[in-house]
Amino acid sequence: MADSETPLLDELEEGPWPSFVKEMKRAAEKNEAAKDLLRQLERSYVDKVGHWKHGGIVGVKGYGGGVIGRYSDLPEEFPAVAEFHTMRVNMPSGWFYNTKKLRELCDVWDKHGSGLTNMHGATGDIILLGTSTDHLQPCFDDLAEIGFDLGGSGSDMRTPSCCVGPGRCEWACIDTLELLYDLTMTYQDQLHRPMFPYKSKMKISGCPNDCVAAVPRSDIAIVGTWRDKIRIDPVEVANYANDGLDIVQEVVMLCPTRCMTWDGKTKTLTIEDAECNRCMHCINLMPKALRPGVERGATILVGGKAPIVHGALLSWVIVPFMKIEPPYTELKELLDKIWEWWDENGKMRERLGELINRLGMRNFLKAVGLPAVPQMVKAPRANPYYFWDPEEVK
Amino acid sequence: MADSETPLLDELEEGPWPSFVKEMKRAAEKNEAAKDLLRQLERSYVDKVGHWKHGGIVGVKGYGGGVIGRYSDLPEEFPAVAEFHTMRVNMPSGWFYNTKKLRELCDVWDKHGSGLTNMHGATGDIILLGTSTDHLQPCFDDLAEIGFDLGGSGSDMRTPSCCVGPGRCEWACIDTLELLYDLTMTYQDQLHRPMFPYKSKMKISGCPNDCVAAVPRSDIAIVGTWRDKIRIDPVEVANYANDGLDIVQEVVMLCPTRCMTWDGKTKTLTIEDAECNRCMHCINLMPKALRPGVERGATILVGGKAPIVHGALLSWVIVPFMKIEPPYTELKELLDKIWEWWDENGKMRERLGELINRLGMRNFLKAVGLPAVPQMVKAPRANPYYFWDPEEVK
Amino acid sequence: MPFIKIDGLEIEVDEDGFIQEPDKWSPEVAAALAKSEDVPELTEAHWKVVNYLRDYYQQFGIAPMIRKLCKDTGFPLKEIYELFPSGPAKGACKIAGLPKPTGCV
Amino acid sequence: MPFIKIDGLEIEVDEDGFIQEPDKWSPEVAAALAKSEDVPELTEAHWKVVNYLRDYYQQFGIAPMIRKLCKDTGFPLKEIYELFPSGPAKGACKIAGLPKPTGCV
Amino acid sequence: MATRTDFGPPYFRDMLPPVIQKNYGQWKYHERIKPGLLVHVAESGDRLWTVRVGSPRLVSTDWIREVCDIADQFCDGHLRFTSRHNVEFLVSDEAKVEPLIAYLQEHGYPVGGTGHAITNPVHTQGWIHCHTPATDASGIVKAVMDELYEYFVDWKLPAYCRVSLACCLNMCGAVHCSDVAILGIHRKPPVINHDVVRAKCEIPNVIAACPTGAIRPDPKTKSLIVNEEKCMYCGNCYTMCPGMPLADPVGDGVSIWVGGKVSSARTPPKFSRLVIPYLPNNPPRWPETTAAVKNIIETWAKHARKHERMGEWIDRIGWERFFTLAGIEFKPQLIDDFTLAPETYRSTPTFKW
Amino acid sequence: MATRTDFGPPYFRDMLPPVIQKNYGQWKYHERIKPGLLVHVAESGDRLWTVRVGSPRLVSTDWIREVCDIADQFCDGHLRFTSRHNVEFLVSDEAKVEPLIAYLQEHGYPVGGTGHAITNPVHTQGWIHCHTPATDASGIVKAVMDELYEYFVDWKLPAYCRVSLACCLNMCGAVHCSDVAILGIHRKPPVINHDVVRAKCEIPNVIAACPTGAIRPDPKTKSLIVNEEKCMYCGNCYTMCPGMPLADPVGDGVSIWVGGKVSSARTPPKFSRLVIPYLPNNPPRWPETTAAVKNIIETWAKHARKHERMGEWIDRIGWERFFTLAGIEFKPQLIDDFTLAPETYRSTPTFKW
Ligand code: SRM
Ligand code: SRM
Ligand code: SRM
Ligand code: SRM
Ligand code: SF4
Ligand code: SF4
Ligand code: SF4
Ligand code: SF4
Ligand code: SF4
Ligand code: SF4
Ligand code: SF4
Ligand code: SF4
Repeated sequence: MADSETPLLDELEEGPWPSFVKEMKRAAEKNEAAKDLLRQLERSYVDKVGHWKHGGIVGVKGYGGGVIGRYSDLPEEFPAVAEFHTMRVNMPSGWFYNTKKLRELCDVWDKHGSGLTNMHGATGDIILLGTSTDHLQPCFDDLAEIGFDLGGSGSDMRTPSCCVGPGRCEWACIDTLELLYDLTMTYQDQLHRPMFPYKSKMKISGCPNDCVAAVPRSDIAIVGTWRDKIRIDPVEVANYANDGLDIVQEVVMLCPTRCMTWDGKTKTLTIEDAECNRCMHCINLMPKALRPGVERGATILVGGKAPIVHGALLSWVIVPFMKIEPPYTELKELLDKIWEWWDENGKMRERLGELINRLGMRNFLKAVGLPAVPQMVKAPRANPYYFWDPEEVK
Repeated sequence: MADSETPLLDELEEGPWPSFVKEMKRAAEKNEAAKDLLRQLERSYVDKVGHWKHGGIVGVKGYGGGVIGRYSDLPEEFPAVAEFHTMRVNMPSGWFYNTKKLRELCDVWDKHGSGLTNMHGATGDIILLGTSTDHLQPCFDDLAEIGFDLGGSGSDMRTPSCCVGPGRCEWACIDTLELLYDLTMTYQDQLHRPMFPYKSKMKISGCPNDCVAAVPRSDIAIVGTWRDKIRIDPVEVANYANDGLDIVQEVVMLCPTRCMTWDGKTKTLTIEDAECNRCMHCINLMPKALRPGVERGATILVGGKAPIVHGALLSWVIVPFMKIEPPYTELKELLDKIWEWWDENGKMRERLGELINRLGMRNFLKAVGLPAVPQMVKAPRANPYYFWDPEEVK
Repeated sequence: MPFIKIDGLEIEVDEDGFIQEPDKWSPEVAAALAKSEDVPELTEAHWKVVNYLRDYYQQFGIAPMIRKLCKDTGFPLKEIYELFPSGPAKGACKIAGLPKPTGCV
Repeated sequence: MPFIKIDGLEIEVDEDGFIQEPDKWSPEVAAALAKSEDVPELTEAHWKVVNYLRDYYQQFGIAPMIRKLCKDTGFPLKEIYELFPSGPAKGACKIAGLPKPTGCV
Repeated sequence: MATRTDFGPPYFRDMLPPVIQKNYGQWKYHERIKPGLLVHVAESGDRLWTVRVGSPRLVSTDWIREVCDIADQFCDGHLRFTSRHNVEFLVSDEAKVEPLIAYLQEHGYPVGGTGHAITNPVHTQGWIHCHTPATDASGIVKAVMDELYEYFVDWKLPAYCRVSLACCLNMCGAVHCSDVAILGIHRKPPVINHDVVRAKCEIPNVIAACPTGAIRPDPKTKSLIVNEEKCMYCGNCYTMCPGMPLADPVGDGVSIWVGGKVSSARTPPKFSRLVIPYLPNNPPRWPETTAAVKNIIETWAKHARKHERMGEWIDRIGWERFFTLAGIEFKPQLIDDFTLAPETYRSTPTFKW
Repeated sequence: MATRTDFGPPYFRDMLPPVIQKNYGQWKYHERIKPGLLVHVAESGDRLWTVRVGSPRLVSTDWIREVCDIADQFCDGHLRFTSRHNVEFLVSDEAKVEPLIAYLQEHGYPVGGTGHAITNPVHTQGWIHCHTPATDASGIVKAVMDELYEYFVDWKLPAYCRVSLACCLNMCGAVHCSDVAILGIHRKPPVINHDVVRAKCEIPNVIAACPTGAIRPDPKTKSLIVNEEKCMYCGNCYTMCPGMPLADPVGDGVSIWVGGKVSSARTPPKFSRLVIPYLPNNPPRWPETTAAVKNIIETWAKHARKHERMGEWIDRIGWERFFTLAGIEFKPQLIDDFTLAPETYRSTPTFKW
């Protein structure tokens, strides 16, 4: 080990958690770029700064995004990563794979790139980490061959993602997987050819547990819910109680609306349905006994994002409940109106939520044709600075 | 009644609540200005707009404030209120009076003004409603004779006020009345000769019940509290329980920190003192049994105000605990530093809270020499936009 | 509208005695206004304040804040009140022919 | 730094092929850059876009937003991609000699 | 003769009744005997009875003298006013308590306002003395209190309930933290008088005064232009400049706010929040306003738990539910769009129908 | 040859194992059998076992092939990845479940991450591939997860706990709503290279990019000036302009944020909040950072009630108490001074010591 080129990184091969350094070394055995990546990273560990140049803009024909250009700032020392672009490849709904497809993907990537990937990127794409400019188009062509298209980057609709939903989850109130596929296909143009003021993200969760972090991480969040009442199987409730679940402490007391009562003697759970806000907590604890209602649809929230430029935002309810069924016309009409308004009014690098803040929720709602309802707010305004349409003031 | 000049106002003589119209009529019997005021008000009730001109700047010698100039915009119709200025007269601490003083005041006002007053104004002053320009100085002189001075107006320290405190309340953790008098006397200059960027209000409450609304209504709020533990008289606690107070529902369950336990069998109440936030609720319900601790002082909060210009603010904790004892040196030093910083940095019509928001709490705290402590915040920041002193970054 | 008379000239003032047409201000007008503000005579010190106020207003379109006035003229507030018993706003600004200070009262 | 050669002249470009000295841009440079972007020939339509971009940049110091580009040139985005297969940012801006678009990728 | 200045208010100690002088700071506990009557007991065993009565606040000197007569008769000449404009008669002789109350009731003084009651609304000048009002103050307060009278003189409410009124956005009534607030509002932008602006206004200050940046200078007229789309009629420009009035019989009116509180008991202070953006000015009794206030208070009284203030109740049930229970229609104006707006938006699919 | 475009991702239905094809949308309930093992039961009675394993996310094609081998052997060639980068083996044959787990454990795959555990940290590129990082991503994650390993493979926590990392303020790791977030930060303003700014930057866009308005044009140099007093090192200008780098071995490092959550279970989503403003970059194992994260998690685990997420626990006990219990010093940087700052200030004298 004394003569290792990467003494610092080598330390990260130790320990129980699987090691990315091992992975890099594995790739480095077959690939020069992977090897130089490892060496350059070691250099960063010594210098405590990154060694990539600013920016990079490369791509494939007909697409305005999907590839992140990257160049080493030490190309002499690490020539194999002088060019080291990543490709964002659109994953299948719910990140479901069969091994055949995955192996094909590996073969393409071994042929054209570093052999290193992220499974997956934080937005959800398959990230193919590192190739040179002249490999981009051939790599894309080979990917196309096996049925993989690029995802989003730049000022476009970003690769949307969704939770596992009806694929494996009993709580999915909407068909997240199918909806995701349909929207992805409908909006290929928006995905591949940036034309918005900035990025626009969309995520779809099947229920308020939000396993794909739609509320904080997407400009447009579609979250499944129901409008009727929780279905209760009283026998199973009693079973949970008998099996040791402390229904009062763990369920009733943690219900945010305190709309449940537990009769310890008869082992009966009652829900005052009108007061339930469908937070999922009780269902989460007793999946065998409680289930979402049957009148299902989604809440639409918009505006979520990270802190650049004006601070992080969670997304905000704009449609409390919408039926979500193919061909998803109502939803798509809304999406079109939202993007249209944003695209028309947004400044460069202004996310949807920031634009709503700048122009006012009232203008947004009017533009997209949605009525104001109390479900949109935690609380009404506390300041008296509000507007009237001159029409309203006789 | 058919020929009443004020048919609309007359309707407000009816009903169980004491009628200001009756009062106006009473004054009108002796005083022309009061009479024209009544007639002009009736006119407003018909027109649905006020009938006072904009602004007005009048005063008495040596003072920059204390009088609000006012002129009718219908002086021909209501000549007796062509000039109708109000004088703000500094009330005694806690609004305590003896009848002798009050009668003297009435005599002065009958001599010089309309005979109408507000007991008291929303800031706390005695408002003498309506006199003419040439009566101002004589009225002031006569007031001085009986020991009444003017309060604040304009960009000065406004007349500070305080709750009844040790005068009649067992919970007063500081001597609100004496402190108010001392501060008022110390800051006569600031009160009478406007020199700040805008108004500055100060209110003093003896405990967190805040009976003088210091937290929302003053730039500088001084609120009594204690640092040790609530004193419990267990016998009296049991008495309350026996008398029908539902200690679990009404006390324990409403304690915000849930730091109390009630043993129904032994009728014992226990408080986990370290977790108590001194909200007063339990004390409020059982004044005979529970009392504030003995290590007393005040929390200082700053920045409260109404919505002009940048929105209403509640005041914010800047000193969690300060001993408040004559000669109040620590407090006065802090007040001086606060005003100095505000006066130096504030824009025209920028209240203290708005300036803190504009320049940042950190700059304010540094300028007035206060350490950052968790008691100042409900929660730490959620955005990553923070500053470092270059010194700190080696 | 009330008037003040200077050398036969009538100058309109508002109820509070502030002149209505700023252009008509002159040192004579100032002297006349001074009387209504308990300033029997405009001394050099008075003029220092008055001129400062006028210059400032000319330049910025607003009256200076009091702290600035004191700093820039070198008169502590106390002295300003000695010079102008009705204070900088009602007294000095009026004499200097500035618009009536509005806002916070 | 890489170069492109036009009529013997060497013009510095960055790794992405964007010219480094904006002053050196000329129609010939544009033609040379076009080749690297799969634009065999600069037609009138291409020039319309290129000139628009240059004018806009001259005036505002920034590249226009895509929506504006489409509106103002009258080319729907689809056609822009037909004209410049690598798109408005990487293709058209490069040929127009604008700075490399940064920010959001 | 140089005027004496800066001598300050009368010293309060000279005003205190002997029982307070003696037991100053030595109070031990108090009891609420019945509405309007408190007794405070000192460590020494001394007792002080307080009888609280409502006042119209706008009073004549004769009224003050009348109250003084009463204080002379029952309180050895001692009384005080409260932070909400009520009068408190300070009685040290138990024998005088009931006669005082009887006397007061007989003479039309509302005895009450203590404990779980509605007390005197803090309010403002309105058309009586101010130049910026969008409504009257005393008139509405009188109309509302006639309607709420029973809640002043009796204990019928689950908790404290503070009603306040301010006649314009300056909020002198400090309504921003009241259980129920009545706030005068304008709904039309200022009508500019350019001559006045030119002659009388400090233009930079007027521009700076606008919270939404709706005002800009107009070099042509040497006056100002208001972008009416950005104006939310706060009246702040008018405060700074007489040339920009916005009072208007049709535009002006009243808005209703609920759920604020001041004390830190149980929960920290809260802002009041808009629930009815506009009701017409309808003097002399503002029936729409009085009905709205009464409805809100009675809805709360019906549904809240004991000791649960308006805002605490709403926090528990949720604002969605408040609107259903109170039968109030939710209007677009209720959705915030000022500087801290995002903090009021709902960021979760959990809510009630 | 025109390239085919816009054909989209592979259709997911082609990827589903037969048991899902059959029971799609017909799942009835699930059980958490043990850490890393779930079973979902369909209305039809069919069962699907899921075995979850942690992945380093940055993986080689060989690793993917290896995982495929396992899926072929135990899952008829079916697997999926999760929204937090774990691998899930989808088993429809009960007999293969335990052998699969045994195989995985034997080969060093961490089986776990389900239920009340710490799962895979969402994270980012860091020094591996990004141009704006203030720290590395994969390295810290590895170091932290080595330390927290037991909490991944076992159920030792009161509730879910999501740890995330982002290497700069762009927050690609979307750390803003994590129970514990590790965020790379710069602490020095950009060092301007005027030549680069002039030649390569869209100056108006750079100016607009600065959240605090710290940048203004410099007509003299035709470049830019940064008001360093207003710069809080967000790096947004650098994103827009290569002439303004701010990475620096001394300035850069890590900050720690706590109390965020995403789900709406019980309480709405919450933002994470700053508790440690700076820890040094100390590769390869960032001991200060790993220790801080572990301390916070273990403090929570010790004091929280069952099902109480980090932020829920802190809301109950108060932030003052969090700092005492975790033994973390409160620093001035923790006090907000950005646009919504007043919402974080305490407006009540009620707090804990
Ligand atoms: C690859 C990825 C991180 C990863 O390792 O997984 C990533 C990488 C970058 N992100 Fe990101 N972001 C990635 C997911 C995110 C997410 C998470 C998400 O999508 O759920 C966020 C937070 C959510 C959001 O969008 O608000 C995110 C918020 C940003 C931002 C800040 C945006 C904002 O409005 O606050 C920037 C800055 C920018 O756009 O200039 C940014 C910019 C970048 C850039 C392009 C750097 C830059 O300034 O130009 C990074 C390129 C790194 C590289 O060289 O490869 N990235 N970025 C993620 C995309 C992979 C994928 O497609 O699956
Ligand atoms: C008389 C009084 C109302 C009353 O009927 O009681 C009053 C009356 C006026 N207030 Fe006030 N304010 C009065 C207490 C308040 C309070 C309550 C308090 O002090 O607790 C507030 C809210 C607290 C605060 O200061 O933030 C208050 C906030 C304002 C404001 C808005 C200040 C802000 O920063 O938001 C203005 C507007 C201004 O200063 O230009 C204002 C302005 C005014 C003016 C001077 C009108 C103006 O714009 O020039 C009013 C003069 C009315 C008149 O002609 O008599 N008044 N004003 C109160 C003073 C009586 C007294 O001295 O006791
Ligand atoms: C006389 C007065 C102080 C003064 O210096 O004038 C006063 C006096 C007392 N207050 Fe108060 N409060 C007075 C204004 C206030 C205010 C200010 C306001 O309303 O503008 C508040 C804050 C109101 C709010 O939160 O919006 C106030 C919130 C309290 C509270 C907390 C109530 C709560 O549960 O939120 C208590 C405790 C209690 O009564 O349980 C309290 C308790 C008391 C006690 C019991 C204190 C005592 O031991 O003597 C006094 C009799 C209360 C009663 O009315 O039954 N006092 N009290 C004020 C009477 C106003 C009036 O005429 O109605
Ligand atoms: C597989 C996955 C969805 C996917 O499409 O990939 C998933 C799957 C399940 N989630 Fe989730 N969640 C997944 C990410 C999330 C996320 C997103 C995230 O962490 O970024 C959240 C929001 C986390 C947060 O609030 O910060 C999430 C919050 C939940 C919750 C709410 C937990 C809470 O009390 O706050 C539940 C309900 C429960 O488990 O009690 C839940 C429940 C479930 C169930 C039980 C749903 C079901 O019936 O199948 C699944 C197994 C849970 C388990 O891990 O024990 N899932 N779940 C994701 C696994 C990530 C991983 O590898 O660890
Ligand atoms: S979000 Fe809901 S439906 Fe989707 S996987 Fe999570 S728990 Fe299931
Ligand atoms: S879903 Fe949530 S709100 Fe509804 S009953 Fe269950 S725990 Fe209560
Ligand atoms: S604030 Fe406290 S001390 Fe003062 S009167 Fe009210 S309850 Fe008593
Ligand atoms: S004062 Fe408040 S926090 Fe303290 S024990 Fe009493 S009710 Fe609880
Ligand atoms: S609230 Fe407005 S209108 Fe009413 S007194 Fe105050 S400033 Fe005047
Ligand atoms: S009324 Fe208010 S918002 Fe409208 S222009 Fe005047 S200051 Fe601006
Ligand atoms: S968080 Fe910042 S440094 Fe890390 S990948 Fe995203 S943009 Fe790059
Ligand atoms: S680092 Fe951020 S705050 Fe500093 S100058 Fe650049 S954009 Fe502005």
